[in-house]
Amino acid sequence: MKAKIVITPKKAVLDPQGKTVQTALEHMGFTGLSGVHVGKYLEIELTGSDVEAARKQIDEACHKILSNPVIEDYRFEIV
Amino acid sequence: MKAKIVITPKKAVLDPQGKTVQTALEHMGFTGLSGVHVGKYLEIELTGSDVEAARKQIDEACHKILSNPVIEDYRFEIV
Amino acid sequence: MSDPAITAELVQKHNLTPDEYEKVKAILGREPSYTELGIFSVMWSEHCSYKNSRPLLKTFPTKSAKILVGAGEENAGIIDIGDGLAIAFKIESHNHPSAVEPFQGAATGVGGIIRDIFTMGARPVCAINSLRFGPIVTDSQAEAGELAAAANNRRLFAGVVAGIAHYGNCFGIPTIAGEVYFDKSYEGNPLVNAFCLGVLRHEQIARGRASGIGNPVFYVGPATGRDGLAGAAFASQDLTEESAEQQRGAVQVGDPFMEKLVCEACLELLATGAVEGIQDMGAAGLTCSTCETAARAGTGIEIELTKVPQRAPNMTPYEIMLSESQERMLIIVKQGREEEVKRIFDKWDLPWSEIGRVTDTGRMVVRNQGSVVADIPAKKLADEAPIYHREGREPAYIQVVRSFRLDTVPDTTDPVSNLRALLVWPTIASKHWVYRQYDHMVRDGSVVCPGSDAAVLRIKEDSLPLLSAEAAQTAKPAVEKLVALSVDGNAVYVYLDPYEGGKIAVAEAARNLACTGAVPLGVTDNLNFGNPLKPEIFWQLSEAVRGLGEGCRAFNAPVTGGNVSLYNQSPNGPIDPTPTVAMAGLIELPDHITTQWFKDEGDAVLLLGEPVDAADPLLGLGGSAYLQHVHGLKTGTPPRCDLEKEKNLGLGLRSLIASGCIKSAHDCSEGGLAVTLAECCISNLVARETPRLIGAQIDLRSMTQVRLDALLFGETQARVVVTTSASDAVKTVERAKLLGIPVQRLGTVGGDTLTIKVSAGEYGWKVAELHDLWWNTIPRAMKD
Amino acid sequence: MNFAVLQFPGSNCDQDCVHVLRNVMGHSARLLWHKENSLGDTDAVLVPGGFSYGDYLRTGAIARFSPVMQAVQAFAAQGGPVLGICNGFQILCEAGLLPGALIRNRSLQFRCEQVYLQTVTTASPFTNRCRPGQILRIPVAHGEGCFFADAETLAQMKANDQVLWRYVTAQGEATEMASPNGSLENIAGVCNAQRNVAGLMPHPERASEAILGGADGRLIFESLIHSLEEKKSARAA
Ligand SMILES: Nc1ncnc2c1ncn2[C@@H]1O[C@H](COP(=O)(O)OP(=O)(O)O)[C@@H](O)[C@H]1O
Ligand SMILES: [Mg+2]
Repeated sequence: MKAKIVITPKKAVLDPQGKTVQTALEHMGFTGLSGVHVGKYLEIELTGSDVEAARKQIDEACHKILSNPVIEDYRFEIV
Repeated sequence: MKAKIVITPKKAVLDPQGKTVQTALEHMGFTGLSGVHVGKYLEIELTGSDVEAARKQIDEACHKILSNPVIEDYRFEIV
Repeated sequence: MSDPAITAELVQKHNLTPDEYEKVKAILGREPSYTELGIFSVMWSEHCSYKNSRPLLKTFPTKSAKILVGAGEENAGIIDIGDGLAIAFKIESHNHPSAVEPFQGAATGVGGIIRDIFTMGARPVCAINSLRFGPIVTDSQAEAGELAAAANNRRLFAGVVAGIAHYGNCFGIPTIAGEVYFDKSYEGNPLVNAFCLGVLRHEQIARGRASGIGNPVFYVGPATGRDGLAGAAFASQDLTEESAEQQRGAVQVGDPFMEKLVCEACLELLATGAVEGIQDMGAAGLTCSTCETAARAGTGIEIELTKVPQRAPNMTPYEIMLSESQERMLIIVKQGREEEVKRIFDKWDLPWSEIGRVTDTGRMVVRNQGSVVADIPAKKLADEAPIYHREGREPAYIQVVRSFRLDTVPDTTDPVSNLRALLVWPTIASKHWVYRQYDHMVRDGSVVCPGSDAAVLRIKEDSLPLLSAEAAQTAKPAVEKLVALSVDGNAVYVYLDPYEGGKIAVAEAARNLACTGAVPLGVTDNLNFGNPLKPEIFWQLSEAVRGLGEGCRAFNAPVTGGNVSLYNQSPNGPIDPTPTVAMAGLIELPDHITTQWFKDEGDAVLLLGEPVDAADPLLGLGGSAYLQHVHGLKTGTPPRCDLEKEKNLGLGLRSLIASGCIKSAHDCSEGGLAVTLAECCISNLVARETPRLIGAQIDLRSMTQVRLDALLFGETQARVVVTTSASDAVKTVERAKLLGIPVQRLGTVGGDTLTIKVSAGEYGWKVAELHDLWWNTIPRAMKD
Repeated sequence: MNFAVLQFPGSNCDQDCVHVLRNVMGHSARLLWHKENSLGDTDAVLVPGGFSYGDYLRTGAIARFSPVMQAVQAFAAQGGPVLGICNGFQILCEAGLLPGALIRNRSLQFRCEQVYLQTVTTASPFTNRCRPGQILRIPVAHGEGCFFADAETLAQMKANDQVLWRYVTAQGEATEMASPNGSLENIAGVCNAQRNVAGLMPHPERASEAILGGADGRLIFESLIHSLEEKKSARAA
């Protein structure tokens, strides 16, 4: 089993990285961009097979240490 | 439209962040982890509606600037 | 979407008392609008108005012939350093933001203080910081609660340090000194005080004034979001349809890259002479910068909010005025020279917008789509905040600690373990885990890096702000200068005796400067205290301020500005009263630069100052690291601070240094003589993982009259350990005596052990072992 | 000689390089803004340290697309010497002018400290004034200086003698402890196959004056100046 986790800056929070990447892409001639957000991606390989248990565990991990709930949101799937 | 891009370190490349996250999770009592990999996630909002054109553009952006082929792989979807 | 009605409850939520609200109405001659209520609320907060502390701050010495811009006049004070050059410096706290989000809280603290400096027209050239956290290690019997608390303290510590590193490193400013203390009283309420120093030519001083009726007002820097709203005004109404999180306002996120560009662009713009006034948007953002610039100039200012770049959708006037989005500046431009602003900000790819004009009405007028949402007399808003003369009362604990007697504690029988125990106390252990994360060398000026008593920075031509092309042609090359910096503040002393503790904070900073060969120039201080409405806390504050002021007078180091952070309380109670003192000084010649570590085998070790203050009933052990850490006692009266003696010591030490015979100088502070000697043996770092260790043989047998613990670990003030070459020793002792400084020879540098002989016997430590304990304590606690 | 020191938004060691080249080495050096299309009259290019574009996305990733970098590519292709320091090294790797990539330090932390560097080869315009194996004491200051290249690239680099500097102990051993970042084989700096482009993570410009604690870094600038002078006199002859 694998957990795929995406952590993104909260919408209301400044995302200087996203802004800078957007400007750079535009300078390079990419058009039609209305926003760029840069976040983190984590893949966690799990040895167990109980999807529900894994879901609970990963949710806790995301909340407690993988993301910073003050400025970030997270979402994940177990595959 | 939106492009969701995942950039991950190549297998041969050291992933100290992945190792550190794994250790931290284990310290906290999480069990059954056989590997953790940390990469980047980008979300690009696009104003256009031509999915094929977007796909080409994003692929080029990933190849040219968003990832570094020496150390990273990328994949993306347009939604 | 309409503004909420102004109710008593809403007024209270804005932290305005009924009396203050009456005053608002009197100033306006009517009820305030919702936006106006928000504006008064932030401008009259303690943070912006100093309403509880201003009467005390007035007692600080703030004048000297060298002061070019004095305390409170502008965003930072400025001191002349000769040859047409000057330094601007200031310290500021970011305690509460760092408790909520340590990384971003600390980062934006650094960003804020850097802006205060380049707002003055100075180029920021170095940063320092003063930090306090709860304990990061626990003893072996710690309970679950303590373990969890320590883990949280480590998280805060790691986050704050990483945040300071992130902002300073990316901006490209060397962080060259600082201090870190760990104490239970900061659990839940860490302190993050950030300092920045900049340099400029006298004629380059910029002002935060909206002068010149009709001059356009520019907003430069990134767009405004709902950042920091919660902190500023506690808005809790259903303002918009946005998510709850957006209404609460977002945590401020720093963008050091943006700040670097804004700084370079502002300095380039200032060089053109097109700027009439400039001010950063710090706390209370657009509100504070508009009303203060108008108030200083005695003018009015009018702005249109639709012209303000906005990051979030549907922002209300209230939100735009109160937002604390980072890296923004307000610039008043000389009419007709707008194009220069546009050209330079375009060059740096920075957003700019012309948002208003200077008027002759004396009013701050804010429009939204043409209609007036706030109209307030600027001077009254900025300068006429209520002032409170609070009542002070000596806290009950003072009697208890004052009655502590030393004979209730047996003298030490095991100095060998005591010294080891002190070196692994995180407050005393090496802080390289912290400063190796800071770029402390960028800009090629760091002559003494972190790790010695005070840092030394070389100021050279390229440290200065740009000149205009014409001015550059006639300007003389800048004379190189050496600036020394230290920040100090032992809060336990202040807790035990705020007056004495306040004096010591200044004296220690001055002593650290003297050890590097520097003469004090000026001070900026940060007053971190609990809730001033409690008479006991106010007493701590007023007594500490009295001590600080006296200290500054003694060293002829006026206070050029500072910051007050009150309400530092966690559910466990107030923090220990923590005034931090950052002092800047000048070193006359490169030859005078002195570091703290022992240099060569055979050098003579001397002590300047009395070994023990015999007139102190606690012999320097009150409030000492030894009593705290070895005996678990935070009590007694702190060591006495005799400012005359301290001043004399500084003068004498500098004169010995100038005569060329001093090879190292290290002041005695936490941990006393034994820790000082150990640090002299182990603190010379040549390269990564490559210390240069050297032992010393010390003989204290002539000092028989005093307890061993007091002799080795007492913290008697006004002491410095110096070394000279063997052949200079006698001469140096004589000179010191002539200068009126008590002096004695303690021993000789050399070997691979530190040995101390006392009448009771001889104690020895392998310097390699001492180094390991001292060097690795914090890395081990932080597990890396 | 005429040196061009590139200046990107976020560069912050640009002035330091100019200072050392001008005031310490006594040559002429000027800043070149990233929007410039041409290098003008330039004998060598320095790509300085800092945080170009905030190091956002990846260090050096955005800067390499600056107009001035097109000119640097052409200059390098003609054999013009280019030296990248710290962020400059990262930019040159991103631009493909140097092999490999620089990733996050193994400690995950920024490191600012003095390190020892061993001169692996003196056969380059950047090391020719050093003794073979000479150990230099020079500071590093970076968060992403861990050098990586795949096995094949590394083998090729070694076969071509492209590794210029390695992190070592004071005694010259390339131990794990000696490296501030966990670099592959302790690599601190490399050059291209043509040997005219080099990059290193340590900052020689911070180690060129005794008052800053050491002047070992001068050897790197002296080497570069020496090879430029040789080239000039060869051309004159
Ligand atoms: N937070 C910090 N940032 C930078 N340097 C620090 C920090 N904390 C401590 N240092 C450095 O470590 C050394 C020892 O600090 P400290 O024990 O407070 O010295 P002292 O007792 O002489 O004032 C000093 O050079 C100081 O500048
Ligand atoms: Mg000291």
